[in-house]
Amino acid sequence: MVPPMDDLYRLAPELVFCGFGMLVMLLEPFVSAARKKWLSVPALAGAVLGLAATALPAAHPGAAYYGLLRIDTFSIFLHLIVGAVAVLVVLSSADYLEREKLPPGEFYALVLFATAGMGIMASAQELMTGFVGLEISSIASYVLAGYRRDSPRSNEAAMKYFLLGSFATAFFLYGIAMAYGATGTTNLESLRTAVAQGHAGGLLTLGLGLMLVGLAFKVATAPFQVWTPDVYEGAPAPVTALLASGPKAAAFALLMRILFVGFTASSGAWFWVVWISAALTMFAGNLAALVQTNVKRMLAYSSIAHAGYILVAIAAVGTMPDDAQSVAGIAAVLFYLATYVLMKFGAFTMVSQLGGPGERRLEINDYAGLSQEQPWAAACLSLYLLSLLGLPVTAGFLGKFYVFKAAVNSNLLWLVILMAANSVVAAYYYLRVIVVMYMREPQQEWTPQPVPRGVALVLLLTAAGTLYLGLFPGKVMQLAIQSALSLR
Amino acid sequence: MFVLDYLWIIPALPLAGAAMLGLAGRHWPARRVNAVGVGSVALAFAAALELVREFSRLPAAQVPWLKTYFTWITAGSFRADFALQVDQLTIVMLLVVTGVGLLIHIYSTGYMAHEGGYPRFFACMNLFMFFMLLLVMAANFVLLFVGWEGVGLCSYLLIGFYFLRKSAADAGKKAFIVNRIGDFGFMLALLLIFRTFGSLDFAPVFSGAAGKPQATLTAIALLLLVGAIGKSAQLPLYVWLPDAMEGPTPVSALIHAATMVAAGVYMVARAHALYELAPAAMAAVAVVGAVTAFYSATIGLVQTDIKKVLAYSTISQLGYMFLGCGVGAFAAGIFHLMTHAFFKALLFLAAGSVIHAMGGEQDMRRMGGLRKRIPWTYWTMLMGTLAIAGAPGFSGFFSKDAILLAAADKSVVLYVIALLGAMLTSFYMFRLLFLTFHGEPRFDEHAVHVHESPKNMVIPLAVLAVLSVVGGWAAAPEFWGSSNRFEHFLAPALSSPSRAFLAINPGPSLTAAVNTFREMTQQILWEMAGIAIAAAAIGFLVAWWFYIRRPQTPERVAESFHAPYKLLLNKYYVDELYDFLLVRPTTWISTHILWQVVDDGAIDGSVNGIAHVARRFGDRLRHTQSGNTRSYAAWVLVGAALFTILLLWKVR
Amino acid sequence: MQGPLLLTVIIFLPLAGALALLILRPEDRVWIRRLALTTALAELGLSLLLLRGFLPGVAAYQFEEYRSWIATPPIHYHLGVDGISLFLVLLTTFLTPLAVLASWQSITSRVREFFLMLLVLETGMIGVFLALDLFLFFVFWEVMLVPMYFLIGIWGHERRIYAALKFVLYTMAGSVLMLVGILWLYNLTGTFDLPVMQAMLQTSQVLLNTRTEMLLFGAFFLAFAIKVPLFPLHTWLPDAHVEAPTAGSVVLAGVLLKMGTYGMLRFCLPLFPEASHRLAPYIAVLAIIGIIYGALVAMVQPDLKKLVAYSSVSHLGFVVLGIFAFNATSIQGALYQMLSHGVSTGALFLAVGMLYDRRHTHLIREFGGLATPMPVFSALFLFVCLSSLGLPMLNGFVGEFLILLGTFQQHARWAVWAATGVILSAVYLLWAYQRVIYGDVTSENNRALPDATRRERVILFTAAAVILWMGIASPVFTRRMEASAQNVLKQMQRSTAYEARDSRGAAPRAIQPAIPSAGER
Amino acid sequence: MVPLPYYLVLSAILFGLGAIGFVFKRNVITIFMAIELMLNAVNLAFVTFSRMHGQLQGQVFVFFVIVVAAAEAAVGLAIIIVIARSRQSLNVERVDLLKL
Amino acid sequence: MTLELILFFLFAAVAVAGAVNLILQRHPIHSALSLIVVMGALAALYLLLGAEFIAAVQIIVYAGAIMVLFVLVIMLLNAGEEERTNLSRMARYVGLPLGFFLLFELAYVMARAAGTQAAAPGVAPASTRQLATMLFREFMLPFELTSILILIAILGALVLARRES
Repeated sequence: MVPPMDDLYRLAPELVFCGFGMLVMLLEPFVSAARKKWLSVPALAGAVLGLAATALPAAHPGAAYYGLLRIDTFSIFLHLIVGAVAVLVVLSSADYLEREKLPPGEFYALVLFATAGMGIMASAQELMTGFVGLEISSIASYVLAGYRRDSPRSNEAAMKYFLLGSFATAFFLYGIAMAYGATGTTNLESLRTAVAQGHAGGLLTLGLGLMLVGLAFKVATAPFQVWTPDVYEGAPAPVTALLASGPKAAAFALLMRILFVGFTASSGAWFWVVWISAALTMFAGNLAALVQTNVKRMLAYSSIAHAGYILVAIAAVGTMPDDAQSVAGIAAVLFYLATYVLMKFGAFTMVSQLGGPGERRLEINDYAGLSQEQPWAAACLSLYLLSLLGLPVTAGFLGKFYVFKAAVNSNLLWLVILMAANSVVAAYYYLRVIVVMYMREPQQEWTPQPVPRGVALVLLLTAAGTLYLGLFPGKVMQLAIQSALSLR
Repeated sequence: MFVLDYLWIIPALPLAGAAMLGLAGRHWPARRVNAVGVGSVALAFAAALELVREFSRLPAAQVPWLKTYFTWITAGSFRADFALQVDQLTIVMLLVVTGVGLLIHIYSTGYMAHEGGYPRFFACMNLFMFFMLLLVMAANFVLLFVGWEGVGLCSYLLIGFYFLRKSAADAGKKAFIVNRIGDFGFMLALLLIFRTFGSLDFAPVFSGAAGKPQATLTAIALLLLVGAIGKSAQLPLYVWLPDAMEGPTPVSALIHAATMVAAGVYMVARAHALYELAPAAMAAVAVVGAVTAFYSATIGLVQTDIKKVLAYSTISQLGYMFLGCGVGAFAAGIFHLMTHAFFKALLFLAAGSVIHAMGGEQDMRRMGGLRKRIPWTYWTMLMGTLAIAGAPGFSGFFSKDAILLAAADKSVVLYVIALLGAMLTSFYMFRLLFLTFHGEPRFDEHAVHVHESPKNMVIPLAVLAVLSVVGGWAAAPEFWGSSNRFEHFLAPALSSPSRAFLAINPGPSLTAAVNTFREMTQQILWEMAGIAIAAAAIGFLVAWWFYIRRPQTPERVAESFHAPYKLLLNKYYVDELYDFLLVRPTTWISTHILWQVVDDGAIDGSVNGIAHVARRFGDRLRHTQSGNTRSYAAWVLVGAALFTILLLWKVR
Repeated sequence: MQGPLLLTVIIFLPLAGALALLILRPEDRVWIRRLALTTALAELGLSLLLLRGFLPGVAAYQFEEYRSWIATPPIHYHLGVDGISLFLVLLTTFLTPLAVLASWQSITSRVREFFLMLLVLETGMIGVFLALDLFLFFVFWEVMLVPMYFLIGIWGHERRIYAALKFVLYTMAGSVLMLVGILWLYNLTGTFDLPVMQAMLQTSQVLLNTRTEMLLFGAFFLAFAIKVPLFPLHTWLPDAHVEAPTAGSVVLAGVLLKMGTYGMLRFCLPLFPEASHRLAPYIAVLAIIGIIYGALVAMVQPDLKKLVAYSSVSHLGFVVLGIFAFNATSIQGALYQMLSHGVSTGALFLAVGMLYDRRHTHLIREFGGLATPMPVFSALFLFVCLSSLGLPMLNGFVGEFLILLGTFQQHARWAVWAATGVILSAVYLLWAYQRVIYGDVTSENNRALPDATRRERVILFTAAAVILWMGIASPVFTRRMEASAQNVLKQMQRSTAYEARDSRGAAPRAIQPAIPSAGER
Repeated sequence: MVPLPYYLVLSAILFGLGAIGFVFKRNVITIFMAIELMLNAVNLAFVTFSRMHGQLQGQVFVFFVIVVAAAEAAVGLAIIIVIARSRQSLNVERVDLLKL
Repeated sequence: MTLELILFFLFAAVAVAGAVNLILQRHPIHSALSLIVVMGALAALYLLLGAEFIAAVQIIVYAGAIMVLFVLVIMLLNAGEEERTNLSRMARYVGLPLGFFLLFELAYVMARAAGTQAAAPGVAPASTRQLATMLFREFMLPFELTSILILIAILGALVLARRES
């Protein structure tokens, strides 16, 4: 019954995350209220070690736990992303929790558990395992979204997220059930052969459709994006940063595994779903973001739009899933995820920092004259925004570049044009924030919040990462390509 | 051979003067300004004289004398050098420009002595001299164009010299812009020449003209004519010249009488090789000239501003020059150019002297009886008037007669028009003289302190008066017993390869015609000279009758012919017509259609419209975000339905 | 210093200067200005080295640098200069010190950031002209937007935000499509390297069918046409110019607009000759409309800056016309016009900026009779106007004339229409000049305006000197452009296979990459 | 012997009713119950398929689904309690601070 | 018609009726009771399908634990009758029709697809032992993960629902 040692190595990051999560939980009762903030130390240690532990599975690639997991470069890549997100969340939230007087112990534990769930999603090679991982991260997210109990908005975010998330989960599960019913297996490798034999018919297709519904909900693509703005707005800012980055990346990982491993053969069917969804998502995100006045909400819409861009790359793979060319598309998705996480996390952290106590300053107009009051903050936020906008020298540009490249490679001319049009629309609202920060005079007195060290470090890391990936994408892209190759 | 070798020195002298005055002259005392401003022109004149000396020793084979200095523009197959050339035509022009120019500069030291911006004035004048010299010495069309535009610029600057007066600034602008319209034609001519000949140098163009299709040559010639019309203020682009009188009087004399406005005539003469091969263009030149000569003379009849009369007179005289060129008598045209430079400069300077004496008054209705007060001015002006009116023996007589003869040879109609014009010329010039100098003073003796001009103004007047009187004898035709040295001198420059071609193979009929003409001439020529003299005399007599004998006549005539009088007084309403037909519609369309409708409305409107639609869409989308969880669930169902339908449909 | 790094140094020196500015405290305005000026002048000096080392008569790229940058897809840091880009770089380095000087007093808030942006902008602009890798080119092309956006948006006038946004959005709309075009080309050729790509297309190693070529041409051309700006894509320009601070307008008009025409010359013509030929008539019509339309609208503008802005539309119309006449003369004329427009219009904006510094308005009706209080300024302003309206012996004439001359050889009718612009430019410039400078002093505010200061005289005299020099010594420039201009035409020749394919009418579908992108294996 | 598709159709009907219930009900708790109904439908499907394939996997999955349902119930009801406390209402339509 | 079939239809009818009642009842407690009925009916159907263990778990965990929790919360919150607001036109005019559409679509596909798949009746009903083996061998990982899930649930419920201190 005891699994082989190698399997444990392959599970090392999750073990570390869960272990430290429990450790934080256990320590919590023994720490006096005044010292609760020091709980961030073990939490940070957990996150960092968990991230570092990625080295172990990296050294032991292969299937684990009876094929339920598959450790390959793909999963390593995503582990790096979600691990990094965990580190960033812990760093950025320490002072936030203290400021908002929220219990830190449970928070860290939930973050670490959720990260473990995401890790599972990244390596799951079987649907049910993936589902459990998804649920771990989701349920933790529901709680985190409502973590500010005294805030009606936070409550509401939690409720909406929970209800709709569970709704979507049901669809996902039903999809698994149908796939299982049609083929008798939930293992993606086996599914692949079953699908390739083509005897599955409507049941399997419908199953795929329902699974797509569930995952599309998690990655917030149209028309399932509706929850995103509300939840992102209502959730505590560090949680929003988390929600927008980690779970999304993990859900995309699961989605990719299902589509590219399990359902390659039926790409002709799902290609159009992805295509239409990509188009809808880009427009839904960007057009609605145009008219937002709340920064957090605007960023939420923007992350919807970004999910749409990622779908473009997935659609690009969908035109030729078996072709070697598709590697470029998968790599583009992965690279995009990396860049997206960096810039989005940075942006949300900055918003959280600028929001001040109780997150009161969230309107775009509150940022008027920020460049004079806090030049570095303004510069930093501008960097993220420009990166989100896709301007060269930032990571966002290269992310978009690779997506464009994949789409052009697959001859998705219309999708490319739609994406191009969307980039321009997006430019408007990103620039509008910069306008307010740099080109308007301050409207009210405001005392700049001191930037806590953790937040400062997060900002530094994300900004540096954004620039690094913008200038020298080579190494990360190399890894992304290997990941893509490892998927097949 | 100094000047021939260093041809550039002639234009460079005034340029140096202009540069010094322009950059540093602001703080100089007047004497130093005079020294530089007049000195540079004097040196240029001296150099021109030396050039004549050297040129006269040049073997005929070396004419035109060409000097290439540096490549100015080169690109692709195109190449324009900074190259100067000298031939007989250039010599004539050089002497006129530097000589008359020098006199006017000297005159200006007196006339402008009390004006603000004195150094600026001389800087511009010197600059003008530079460009004018460049124009007449250029060895290719591009450099000619440089001078052409350059003189236009200086004209602009000098017309607007009194820039505080809006009318002056307007006039300057108008001059430049109307000239630009002409230049548009000139520019197109250059383009067409280059396309046809592959070069813009004079030599290859003129020598290569013979073989080219006539239509092309006609087109080139007509386009050049457009340029010439603009510069020389011919119909229909003459409108700027009367307004140009807003400039200081020496400017009017130099630029708008003697030199610049004659550039069009010079250019036509220079390009005679092209014109001669394009008879239609020649005819156009002649018609434009004749009509303008008559037309502007009629306007001159009723003008009351002393300078305006002279301005219309200038337009009219330029018309004669065009007529001369148009009927093939290029030498006569150039001859008239020269004599006109003398007497018109004289008239303007004298008029300036009058104005100076009257303390700035230009309206002849408020003058009169000045003969005794300013005798020098009166006598010199009389010489000029006699010259322009065509009194026998005066310079204008010979040159105008040459043109009339040539015109008669081609077309009776043109001849008659020109003759009528000559009669009108005589009338309005004597009218000017009588109104100004004769009769009773019509000004307030106490307010105006009439005084004779200083020596530096009078001496140029005297010199020019002498030239106006005797200048014609240089080209007195053979039947007067003279040898018409002028025409012979110019012959090499104004004979073209094409004409040489004709001369070598004269058909028998042509020779016969020439011979019969020779026999007939003596008689006819005398008769025609008599007719011209009679015309001038009639003009004089009518003027005498109107303004000396019966001074009330003009008013009566004006009343009985009210409509025509008004028409003339208002210059045929041409300015108003242009304003109504061109200026207003253009500004209106530009403002209300192009700017407001097309730019702000259509283009910006559609761009902003797209943005607006996007925002509207965004707002719609935003409202789907009702905050109601049930709606969100409905959206999930929408998505589920969409996905499953798409998938199932695709699988089938 | 003619080592292999010269171009890199030229590109990044301003950036280094910009970063150095960050060391200074924001209060040290004097030192900030001095440092900025020093950087800009050093940059000018460096670029003159470039001029000295440049071999005329050579069509190939010179001072080439070639380094690997990104492995997948293969992207290189490839720089080089030829007769087309050489003078545009010089134009940039020439105008930047002037822009710095022009901002000496007029920028009072956030001085450090201002000069920082200006220097970053310079880096971006020079990078655009020197990049020979399409990716690199695009990077510079886009990066440059940011500082310009801030320059307009922060230091601009009342409607600066609208103008800045409009500027960026217009430009981005074009450039995103260009990015797609670049990627498509990469897809077909497997390289981002311009010379390699060019060679592959020219030797028909890669065939583009007509539809593909037209689409690609469109993707590139649209981006460039917006930048130029070609009618009817020009409406961002007046707004951007009016609202930008003087230095911004100078750089915008002087250099940024040239990027559009530079792009056409560098990419559209050599890469897509057939499409260029097919679409040339339509483009020429637009260019001519732009010439006339720009001039007419300029004529009736009540705002000096807007007038100059519309005049740019008109002048750049000439450039586009010259390029699409496909004639060595006209192309050189276009190049020359690019330079002279940069200098003249830059100088015009500088002059207008000086007026603005005094009166804080650009409205013509607020001025009048300035010749009395400001004689020196008036004279120099006139000089600049004359250069802009194409007076012979000044710079504007050479370019315009060569363009018309070259165009006339191929398409007489185009040239005739375009030549009307010559008349109109005189109309609007002189009319404006008259209203501003001549007449009585109409407003009491203007009576005691100080004449040009020493700094301003330095600026205007420098500009005037260059204007005159360019007007007289044009071969200094054209000799160095000649080979490259000819080369563009040569590059437009395709090998016989290409033409044979044309005559058949049918082309192999070449959308699928002829050469799989090697880097992804 | 009951044909297995009967079970499947029943499962589909229950799932559909759950979905309808979600959009139809206003009370948060009832809506959550609708979700539970859907999960039950999933379970029925799993069990049926398990039977169909003669495998046990399906039943194992049911086990997981039940655990997930339980976990969701715990968290969900906690959230509902919080909402009820802060809003004094269980009507989802009244919980719409976050919108637009 | 076999007894089995009769039983199936009986429990199926009960389940569907319970589900419909769940939707139609206005008071949450009635809905909860209806849901318990559904669950009971399903447990019976599991027995029919030969999944005894699942049937037991269904009753114990689902009907027993989870639903009790529901009822408890309903009591705790003193939830009254449902307020039938109609603020969402989207749900009414799009959501409900699509819900029915989905129902029929799923049922249709299920009926057809399963029909093609030859059922394997008569396979020996799974023993609980086999189930346990599978759960603790092949599916050990997810099983362990569910423990984390429970932990999170506890933690979450604790954090969210505890009274303010």
